[in-house]
Amino acid sequence: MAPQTVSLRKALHEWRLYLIVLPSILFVATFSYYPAISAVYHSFFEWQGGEVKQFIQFTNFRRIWNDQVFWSSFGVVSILIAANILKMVPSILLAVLIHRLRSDKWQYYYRVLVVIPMIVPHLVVLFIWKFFFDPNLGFLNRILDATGLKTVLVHMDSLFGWGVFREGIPIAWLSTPDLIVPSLIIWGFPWIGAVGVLIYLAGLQAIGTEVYEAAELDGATSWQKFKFIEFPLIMTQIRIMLVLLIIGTLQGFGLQLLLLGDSGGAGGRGMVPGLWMFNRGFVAGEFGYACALGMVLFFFILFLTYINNKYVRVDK
Amino acid sequence: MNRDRIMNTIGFSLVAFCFLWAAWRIMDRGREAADPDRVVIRFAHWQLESGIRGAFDELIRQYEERHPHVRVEQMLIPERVYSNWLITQLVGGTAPDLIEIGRPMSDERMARYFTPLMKEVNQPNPYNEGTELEGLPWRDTFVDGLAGSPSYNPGLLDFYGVPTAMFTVRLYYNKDLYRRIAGDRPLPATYDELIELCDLVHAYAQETGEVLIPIAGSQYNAPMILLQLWTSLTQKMALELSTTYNLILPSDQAWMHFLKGNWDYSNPSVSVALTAMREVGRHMQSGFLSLLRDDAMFYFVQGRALMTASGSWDIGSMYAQAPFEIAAFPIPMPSRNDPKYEDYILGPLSEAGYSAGAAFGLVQQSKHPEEALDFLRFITSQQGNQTFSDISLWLPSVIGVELPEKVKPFDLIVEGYTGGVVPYFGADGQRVFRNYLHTLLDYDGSPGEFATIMTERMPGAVIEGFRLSHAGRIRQWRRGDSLLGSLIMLSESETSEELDRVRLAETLEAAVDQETMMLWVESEFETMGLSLEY
Amino acid sequence: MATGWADVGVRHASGWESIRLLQFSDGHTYFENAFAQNQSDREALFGQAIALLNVQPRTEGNIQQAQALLESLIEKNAGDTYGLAARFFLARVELMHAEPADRPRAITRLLALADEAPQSVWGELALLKAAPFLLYGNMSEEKRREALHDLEKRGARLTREEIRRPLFLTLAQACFHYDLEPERALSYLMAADVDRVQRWQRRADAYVQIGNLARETGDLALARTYFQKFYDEFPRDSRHYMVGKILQELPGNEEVAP
Amino acid sequence: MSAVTETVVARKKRFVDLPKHAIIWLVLAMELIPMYMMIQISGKDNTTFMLNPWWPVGLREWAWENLAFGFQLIGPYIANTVFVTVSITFFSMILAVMAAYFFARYRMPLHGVLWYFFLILMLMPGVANIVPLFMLLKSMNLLNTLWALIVIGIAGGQVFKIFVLRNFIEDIPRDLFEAAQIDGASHLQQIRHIVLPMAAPIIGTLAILAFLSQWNDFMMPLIILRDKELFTLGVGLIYLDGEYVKQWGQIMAAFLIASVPLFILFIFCMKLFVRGLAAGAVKG
Repeated sequence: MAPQTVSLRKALHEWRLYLIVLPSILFVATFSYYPAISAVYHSFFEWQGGEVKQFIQFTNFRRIWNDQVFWSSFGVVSILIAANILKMVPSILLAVLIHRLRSDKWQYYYRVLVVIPMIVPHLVVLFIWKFFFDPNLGFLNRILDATGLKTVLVHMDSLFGWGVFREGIPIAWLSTPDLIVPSLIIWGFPWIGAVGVLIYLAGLQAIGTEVYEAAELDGATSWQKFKFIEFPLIMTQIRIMLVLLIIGTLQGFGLQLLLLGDSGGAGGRGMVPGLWMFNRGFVAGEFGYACALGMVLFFFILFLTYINNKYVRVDK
Repeated sequence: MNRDRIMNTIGFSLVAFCFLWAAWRIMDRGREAADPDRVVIRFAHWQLESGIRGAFDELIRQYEERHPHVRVEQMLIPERVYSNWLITQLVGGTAPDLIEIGRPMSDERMARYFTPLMKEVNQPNPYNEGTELEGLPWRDTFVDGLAGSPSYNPGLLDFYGVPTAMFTVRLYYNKDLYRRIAGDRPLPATYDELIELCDLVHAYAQETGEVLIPIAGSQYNAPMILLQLWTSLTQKMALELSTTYNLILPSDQAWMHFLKGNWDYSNPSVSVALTAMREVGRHMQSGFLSLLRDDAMFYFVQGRALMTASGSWDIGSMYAQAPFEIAAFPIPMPSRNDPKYEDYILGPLSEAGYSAGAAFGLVQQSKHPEEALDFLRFITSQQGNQTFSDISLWLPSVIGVELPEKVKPFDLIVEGYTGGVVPYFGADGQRVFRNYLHTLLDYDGSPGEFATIMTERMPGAVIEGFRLSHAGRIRQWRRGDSLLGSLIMLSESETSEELDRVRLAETLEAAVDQETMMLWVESEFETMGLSLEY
Repeated sequence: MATGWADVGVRHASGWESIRLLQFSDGHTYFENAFAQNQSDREALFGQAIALLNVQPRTEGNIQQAQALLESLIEKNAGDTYGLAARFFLARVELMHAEPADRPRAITRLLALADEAPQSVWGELALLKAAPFLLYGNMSEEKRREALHDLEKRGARLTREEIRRPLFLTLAQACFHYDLEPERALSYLMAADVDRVQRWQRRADAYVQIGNLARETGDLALARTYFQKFYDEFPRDSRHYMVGKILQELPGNEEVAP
Repeated sequence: MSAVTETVVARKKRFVDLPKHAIIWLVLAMELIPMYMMIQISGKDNTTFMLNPWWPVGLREWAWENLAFGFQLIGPYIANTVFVTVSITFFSMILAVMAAYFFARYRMPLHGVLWYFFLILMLMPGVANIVPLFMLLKSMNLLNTLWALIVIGIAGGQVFKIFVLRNFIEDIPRDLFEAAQIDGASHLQQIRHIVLPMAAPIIGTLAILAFLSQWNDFMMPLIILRDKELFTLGVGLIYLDGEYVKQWGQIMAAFLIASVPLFILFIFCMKLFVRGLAAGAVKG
């Protein structure tokens, strides 16, 4: 239930409550806000990261207005956001499946198994995925060849005229413009976010076993069980993950930088706002302009979360 | 219930125990006081290859033997985080005494944190006694005379680094595989012979059914070959375009000619270069543009590729990793007396102008500058650099150092010509070039398709490049005014020496190029009706 | 041994040294304190203004304050070295630092200073720094030649080689950038090389340029001397081998390096 | 139910779940490939690895020297990492729970302002460079100390934890709190006796996530720490990433050793967070 509103008079009496939130605010204000504010400050400067800075008011922001690469990068990132939203489904399904298991023992073992992949450092995961996409030795091309899917793709290619899949030529996933966004989407198959699964499981935890028995009595199918019992309960968790996902995808560029390099890969198809900020800062050396790009991106995300809070109201 | 209770207590106590053990370990370490009378020098660099670490360890051992009261500590920082690490150590005042320089750093920061070495480099290096370099000023004992960057900083008109190595690029090849494929056929000396060799590899692969490719490429080392083809095949074009009679066409003048239409992507030498680039690209594994440096290395070391391009910095790693015999030879370029190419190419690219690298700067905040400098003199003495080169298998930076057998093919090519045009200008030019290289090198790509896209997209990127460099020149010029004022007053004060007068003269001469270039770009843009403002 | 240009003792060498090492805020504070101790110390005032041009972050306020300081120097005594220096830097501020820059006015100020104080270092510098603006920009070729001729005359009268040499290098650059006849560029380069170009990169360029220009204008002996000079002094230049080849092909070659 | 029918029902119940188990195992198998690769590669040197990258090597040819190399390289750093990671996880959870309680339970004046104070930080893009943070640490002369890492770790993780915890605390039935208030429990006691047990699953999850992200972090330690004895695991591991012809066997072995402590703690702590407290609260 929503927090209990407290009148000013009562608040004065309950001042000790502020002490509870104070330590967290202090830590965040000093060690997170201070560097963030320096980015806002520098977005009004022509600055190369060193001591030399030139106050240029809003020139950076005027330049952004006609920066084609930046605005077109929002197109790519919105496709990725849509795909990431769909990629939430496997995590939800896995959480529900684990939750519905009868034996608590197995539920516990699976919970541990879900977390284990998170122990493995990022470098190892990247190494595996690089092999996955490698045109000549890669796993993906081998599976496609072995399962005959390759010939299907080549056939469809000639049908629709994509001009991408060709007989006898290994598919260069990361250096053919049309295949870059699909590769970014395939990345991470089977798309299990251990964080998501754990948070959904924690949410499902609150459903007592008696609720399921009641549903089974009046013959609810598994889909109805999900629709009426499980889904409403984890709706808030899904909303949290949705917000985090949108922010993460909009700001993120680590994956693109590693797979495609700082210029966004063939045809610049992999260019996302975050990567353009990185390119302007660290490649072209225009740190002031990169900070300004960061500010525009920040207001864009703030606007999105504001809408999300306003219109995606979840009635409990 | 009690089984859970037990498991909980075990879990809880385990966490508590580890925490206490860790806390105790940290507390007691604090008590080990550092040995007061021994001088500790730290030096940091980003060359993590094992050969380099081993070479510096050996030099440290020898140095500590001769100076028992000094202890030297080598700090290795991965290249990926080096810039961040360096800035924060300098700003934080916790920087080691000697730091490898060479990564982009503003002149202001260099002047504030590093020590100018003008006086030191003009004195002889005591560790060169008994060699032919004895008595020579330290700077003249280096192959490049400390003339280039990062050793000499033209903005600050002073020396800020002492180099330990030179770097060149060659084609490594798998000797055993070469013998199997081409018997005792001589190594390819020209571009056409290289292509013939590649065809031989394909034929051999067909015959034996082995999965084999001629050249292992990646977005890191394929450009080493492709860009060299472009710069070689545009040599004559560059000389014709150059109006300054000094046999060189700087990149910004070359691309100003492009904007003015004096050359474009249909120019014969450009189309010949593009055709050659595509032809070589077809002999690399498909999709190589998306592969990283260690993918290509993996291909070659796994024996799936006959050759791969890389630098002299990789000799140690290559010999350590390759389970077969390897060697290297210069990347073959089109020959100057071949009718197909003689109108475009002058000859092999000269490496005489290369400057030495892996240079170390002395930090101002160092507590033991004298000892640090002495260590630097030791490792860049002829004998010190010889040890370094023998163990690390890197090209030496000091004159008279014997090249180990494996390093010989990487020796500098001095009999050569100046390069032609670079295929892009500025950060945006590089991005556009990289983004559309696939239209040249892909299976169904072609020089024509690449030329059309470049003609359409490159002008905008080049203009952006000129805007950025113009803003940079204005910043440089504004700084120059204060510098000029100070130099005149310094050359005027009683304590002024010859050095101040030399610096004043050099600044006035350097300003000529900056000012005339800036005004020339402005007037050219004006005549073309383009604006230099954003 | 002071060059004796500014004919006045310099007392704040360490302040100027920090400006030379681009530590502008340290330099500014140094001169500010020096001025605070002695209000009539014109050198301290001048130092403050020079540092202010580049104290970071650059703001319009700093630039205006620097202009005010320079103007106050001129009011007190326009004739002495600091007065002239102030006039020179005021023009420079108008040329490059102020927003918006007013180049025509700045150039007239520089030329006026060059005419009124031709002997002083600031007068000679004014001419040098005005030269590129008189030569570049879209003007008729005839007007450009006129400017070249005038600058050539005034350049010859400059007493300080550190200033005369860059002026002639500028004239040569203009000839190259606007494709004027090689003889003219050659004469300017020879005038610049009368007392050895200081920067080795610029010197290597000059020798090769003189060699090529001499070859084109038919003076083969001059071409050989300068190519040989380059060949002997710059073994580590990427053009070394090419120049060796040219020396071989030059007709009438006695015994020569390669 | 009598013993006999009980087993029949149990057996039937187990079969019903079989398809679920199958799907879960398939998905988990794919997710565990990296783990499998890490273990099997750590037993190979580069040449054997290149010949067969995918299938494990028999115990006889297992390259034990890789493990020895790994331990020798990062062994000394484990103590520092445990100290830093445990402190960060512990303190950041306490602060986050308290802050989330503040936002979830009451709408005090300034509630909106403070909430957006936290929310905005989450939206700030990461281009805010490291230098201002480093200058701050220098001014507090925290540089080259483990405390600097702890402080940044606590601040860094707050926003996400508060954002997630708030929703969970809002789900706790209000009457539990009112009952406690009637008995005169202070806010801290209410947190201790109601919030902790009720939101245990999510607190456990967030603690694990915090522990993990801190365990392998290398950027901050590398920049803040200078003396070798203070280095954490992340810094030790990054040195293996430098060479261009990578010794994958050694890298994987070092990562394996770095993950062992995590693995052990999981076996116990998972129990601690998931089963213990949760069971109590729901039944009680």
